Amino acid sequence: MTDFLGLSAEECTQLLRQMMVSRRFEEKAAEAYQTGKIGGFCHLYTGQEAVAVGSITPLREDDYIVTHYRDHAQAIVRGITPGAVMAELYGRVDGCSGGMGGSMHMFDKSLRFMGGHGIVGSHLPLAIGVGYSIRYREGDQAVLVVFGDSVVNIGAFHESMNMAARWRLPVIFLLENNKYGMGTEVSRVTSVRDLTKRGLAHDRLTTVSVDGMDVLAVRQVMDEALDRARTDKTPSFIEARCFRYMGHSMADPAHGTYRTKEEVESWRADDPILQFRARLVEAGRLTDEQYEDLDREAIAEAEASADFADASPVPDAGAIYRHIYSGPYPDSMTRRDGWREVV
Amino acid sequence: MTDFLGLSAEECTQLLRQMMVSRRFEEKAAEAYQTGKIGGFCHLYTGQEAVAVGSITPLREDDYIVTHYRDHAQAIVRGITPGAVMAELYGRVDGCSGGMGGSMHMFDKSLRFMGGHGIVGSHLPLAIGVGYSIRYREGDQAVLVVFGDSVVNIGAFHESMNMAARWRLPVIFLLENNKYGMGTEVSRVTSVRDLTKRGLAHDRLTTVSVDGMDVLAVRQVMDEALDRARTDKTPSFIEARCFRYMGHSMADPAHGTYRTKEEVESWRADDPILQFRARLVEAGRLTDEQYEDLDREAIAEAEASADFADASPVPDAGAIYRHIYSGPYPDSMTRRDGWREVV
Amino acid sequence: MPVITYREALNQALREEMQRDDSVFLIGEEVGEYNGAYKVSQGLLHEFGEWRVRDAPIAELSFGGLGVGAAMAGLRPIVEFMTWNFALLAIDEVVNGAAKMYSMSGGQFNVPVVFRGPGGTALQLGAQHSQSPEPWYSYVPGLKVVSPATARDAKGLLKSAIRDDDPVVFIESEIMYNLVKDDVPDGEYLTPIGRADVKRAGSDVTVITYAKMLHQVLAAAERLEADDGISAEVVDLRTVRPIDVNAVVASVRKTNRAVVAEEGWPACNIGAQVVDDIQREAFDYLDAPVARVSGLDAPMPYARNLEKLVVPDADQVIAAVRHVCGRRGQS
Amino acid sequence: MPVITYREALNQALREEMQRDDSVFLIGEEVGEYNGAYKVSQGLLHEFGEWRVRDAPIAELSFGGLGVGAAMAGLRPIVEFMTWNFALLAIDEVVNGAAKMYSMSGGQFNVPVVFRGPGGTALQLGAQHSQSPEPWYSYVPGLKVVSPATARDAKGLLKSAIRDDDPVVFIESEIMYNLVKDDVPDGEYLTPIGRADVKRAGSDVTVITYAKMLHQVLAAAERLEADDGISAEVVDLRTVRPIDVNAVVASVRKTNRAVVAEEGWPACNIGAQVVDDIQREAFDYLDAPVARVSGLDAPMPYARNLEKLVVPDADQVIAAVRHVCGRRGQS
Ligand SMILES: Cc1ncc(C[n+]2csc(CCOP(=O)(O)OP(=O)(O)O)c2C)c(N)n1
Ligand SMILES: Cc1ncc(C[n+]2csc(CCOP(=O)(O)OP(=O)(O)O)c2C)c(N)n1
Ligand SMILES: [Mg+2]
Ligand SMILES: [Mg+2]
Repeated sequence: MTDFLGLSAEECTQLLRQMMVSRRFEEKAAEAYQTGKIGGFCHLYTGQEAVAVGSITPLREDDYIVTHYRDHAQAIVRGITPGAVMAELYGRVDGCSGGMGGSMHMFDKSLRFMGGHGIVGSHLPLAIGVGYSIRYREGDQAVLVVFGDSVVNIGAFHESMNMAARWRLPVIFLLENNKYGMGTEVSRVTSVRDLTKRGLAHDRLTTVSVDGMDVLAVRQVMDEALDRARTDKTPSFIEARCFRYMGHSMADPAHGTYRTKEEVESWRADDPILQFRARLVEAGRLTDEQYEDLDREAIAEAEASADFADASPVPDAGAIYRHIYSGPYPDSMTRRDGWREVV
Repeated sequence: MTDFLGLSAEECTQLLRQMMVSRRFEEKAAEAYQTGKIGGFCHLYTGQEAVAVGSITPLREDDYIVTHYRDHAQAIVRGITPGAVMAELYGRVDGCSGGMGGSMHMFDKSLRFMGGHGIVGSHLPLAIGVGYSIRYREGDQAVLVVFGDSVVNIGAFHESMNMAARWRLPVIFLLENNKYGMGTEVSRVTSVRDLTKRGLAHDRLTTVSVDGMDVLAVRQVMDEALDRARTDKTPSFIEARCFRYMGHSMADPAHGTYRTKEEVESWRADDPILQFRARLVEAGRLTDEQYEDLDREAIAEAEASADFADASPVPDAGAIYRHIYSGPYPDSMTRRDGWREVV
Repeated sequence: MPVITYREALNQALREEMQRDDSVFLIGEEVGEYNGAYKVSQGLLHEFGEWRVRDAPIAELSFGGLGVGAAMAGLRPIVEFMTWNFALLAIDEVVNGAAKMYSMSGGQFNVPVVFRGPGGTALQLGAQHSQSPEPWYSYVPGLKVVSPATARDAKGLLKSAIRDDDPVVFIESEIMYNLVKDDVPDGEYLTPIGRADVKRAGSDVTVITYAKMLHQVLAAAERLEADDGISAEVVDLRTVRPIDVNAVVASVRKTNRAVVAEEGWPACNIGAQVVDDIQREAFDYLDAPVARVSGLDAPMPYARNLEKLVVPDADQVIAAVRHVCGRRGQS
Repeated sequence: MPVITYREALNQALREEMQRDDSVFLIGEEVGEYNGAYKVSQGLLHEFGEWRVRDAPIAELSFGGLGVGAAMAGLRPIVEFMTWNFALLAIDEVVNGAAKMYSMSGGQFNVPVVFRGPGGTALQLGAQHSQSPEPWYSYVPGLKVVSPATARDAKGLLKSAIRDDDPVVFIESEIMYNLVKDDVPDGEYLTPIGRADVKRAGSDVTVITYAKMLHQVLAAAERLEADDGISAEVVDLRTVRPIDVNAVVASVRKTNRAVVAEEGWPACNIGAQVVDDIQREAFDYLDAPVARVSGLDAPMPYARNLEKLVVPDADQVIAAVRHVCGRRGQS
């Protein structure tokens, strides 16, 4: 891939930049979590940036994304502003879900970013529904659905792939195999060593495994998958082998309980950002100064996102009932617990 | 298999006999359904007898069976008396589930016949639970779990196989592929033509397809699967290709809507009973008179089962609450609808 | 007005809405080639083709979720569960998905999906196939739960459900498909979700009910009038989430006595909620405690004689009404 | 008596029962090597080995069903759901499997399984991770549903649940694991399932509650005593199926006023059923309608300020008690 998939230097810098912004954003989020600005669960993406950037940047504007709870980077790469993502983490009205969703539930309808879902595996059926709608309308868009390694053992994975393959739905199943589902190394609970074997259960499904630390490698398999989705309407199953540097969520240590410091460090040696930076420098496409500038910008963007979030107001009490039903909230329901004024 | 798997003439006659009893039993059940003696759903096994007889007869007494709602023949082959099965269909106290279960829910604890379950796929998890208990106690029994082709598309199938293969549970997954799940030809809703490919998603799972109209062929693959279960503790996935002659249930016609008369007839030409009879006759192991005698006996047994059922009383009202909890039924619950006397 | 069956009413509603709006489609087991396990979708595959009438594999969780995803993408899916018993496999997509999406996304993704199919008991289908799912869904904010008792309401409410911008759980009945027949207006009409309907006017007692049980209640009311001279007002909830509390309370304030009758199990059910609403909003009008009639607190036995005891009927309604009317007023 | 946390109490119950009876085993996500997502199973893998403390794949439906099957084969499985939110994926095995097996098999296969894990809200976990599952299970005959509020009850009830011959749904709380600490007797004891406990004696009003909400109710009772001179009796249900109706009714007959407080959504919930039981069995003793406090009828918002409004607390209990005590008696 010495030709950088035909991407210009500018385009390559964009990929790098997006990974860097995601990284700095997550660092800022970690900090804000420690100071109590962010609550609940908070799952960071640090280390996996090449997967989000490699898979989301080749999408068209009219393609769709459905993802799991580890969704900050994907939201940002898709184009939700870091400010709107951070404001969501802060639970503020300018959050991309109005402060109603939080870390696990980022949404942006205008960008066809269909969430952020918290029940493992449950968003794969949503994704085939979106895929169904594309075929229904005879469009040529695709749906990217992102999930973790623990999902290969849950029923929805199997059921959804069956329908996608049977009806030729343009769905790209992207498995972020970061080796662990919470504290469980995937092979401890999985009957196959090679997760791509799960693809053998379906005809008409193209399965491929890719180095998820290499942004161009991910992009290349995505290009191919998108082509199949648009042209043949067949689904793809991509395993991106990657690693999360941090604990599962803010409550979980990066290493020490279920994985060693050495393992984390060995993956860090392949860091997707440093790796791609080196390649660009080597090819004369990037200078060290440019990299430093990019990093300063990324830090500034993360800082600005926090300032933006901080300045945004909390939702008013009326938000509780505002979007449960499209019509007015039936007053007979709210009368049932009338001890506080929220309507 | 000219050596009949080493089975004696007597043993072969037993296999034939069991198929014939099952067949005549179902015919009697159909008749009783028409006259209103049997209610609810009633799924007949006619045509698939070689699968039940080939798979259940090689089990040891201490092995287990978990099956789906098409369970009459399996119950009888396992050793529940036709009378107890028919009484269950009649909803009488001498039914093998005391009249509480009905057609879909045959149980016999003493025979380790663990039901008769009505939610498609939901009994596969039960079966791995039984398999788990065997490993837990370091036994060498096996669990036979029987299900239909529609099950290959449901999540529980995938989840259960994963655990069985991962933990080496002695579970034999027996797929009765009779080509249709209700009115749906399996390939219409399934992403693979060859259902055994579903087995490729798991290491340590042995997958095999067998002619389900041939009782000895079924028995042979079962012998092998049992051996693996007892010795290696590995699960097996067996596809038995077969056909149901009747409609899905009593409400569904045998042919005309989703399958043709010709298709039904072409399978009938391979009838498991006639086929095996011919083989035994050819090998000099059975005479036509013996066959006629067997048939007379089978008819008599079916008739007797109906007489037995007819003579059995209906359950008393107390049965409603008797076995919901092991202890006494909390009276605060029954006070909530006190308009009829049942306790 | 033509008299048609409950099944035919549903079929008309589906057909009319699919003709009117090409974003409406139907997915479920056997809905297409087989024309529906209970023939509710008769003729629709032929008329609309396979993308709009889709035979699904047995995978309730995922085709339920497919409906939610398609709705998020702007279609109006109707997900048929062959029966609601099987929908327990899909309840995560209904509750954690459909019901919460609009709120969780800050008002971006409403989910105009209808989940429908028969619920309740039929005839000797046994424990796993005989249960009333209404309370499970009625507990959940974000859902609407509808369960009509007449062909007329079935048609008008299904059309409303399909046009509704939020997820609607729509519970029919195997028994009613054929047996319930009544007048249905010619031409198009909609029946509003969330409104109860007084199916029989009366002055001595209010009997609140819905779905199949309505027919037992109406029979009971006739017998009570004839045998006891008791005039029962019968309120058919039609929608069990949200309950039309105003209509219930208005009737009870008039009659001062109430019975709630439903087919499901007795605890934490629709009737319990109705009792709560009545005692909260009409306490001083009540001359007697509200009585409840329900199915017995038992998994459904297969044996016909036991099933008959477990499923409530007009006799229990009569007993309950006599009981509440037998008490002297307090005031 | 040693003061221990709710978590430690559960851990002790698990350990003691596993030591006592080698047919007891634990299965769930992260229960082994990780010692439990919330550390309830701390140390158990080490002590009992992997067949008795089994880390499961993310497959709630099937490891839930595994528990049912293993129980049918004579073991006593404890199925841990990391939280009850995920258990919706497994509810079919709980309802159509565990709850019905004994009845459906004519009394042959009872199912001694415990399904346990935390339920209710924690802190800003958002819509999909903040819900109270009790009503879904309390509707279902064949199940028992337990939700203790103190460390002492948690230990005694979990031990009873494990020894129970029927399926028990056991609902804990992320928040209580750490924050609730109280005296636990030395040595072995069992707390009976199905019995409420008067956690505070009083004479003016009965407040019925359970689980985490108990602590809000007790705080409210103190403030009511101090500020209003109202003496509230607090009845902790502990088991929500079957409800200890006798204990509830006895208290209400004494105080003549009642409030039911719970964390879940308001419709068709535990409180609605308690109201129904009270008005049916203590109607003539009631001086005012029973008031209910609950979570608001909304998917849980993430924003902290809104979450605080949705989750009920002592303030609402106080308002409700003042309301029911403000009314003059009728009799
Ligand atoms: C159905 C369900 N079960 C359990 C959980 C709790 N849980 C949240 S994340 C997680 C692990 C997911 O791991 P993986 O899919 O590999 O994604 P990763 O966190 O590694 O990105 C678990 C068990 C859940 N959210 N949903
Ligand atoms: C989860 C679930 N969905 C739907 C049904 C309704 N149903 C009963 S049997 C059946 C078809 C099953 O076909 P198959 O598994 O091939 O078994 P066969 O009837 O051919 O023996 C269906 C859809 C059910 N019982 N459970
Ligand atoms: Mg992972
Ligand atoms: Mg079949």
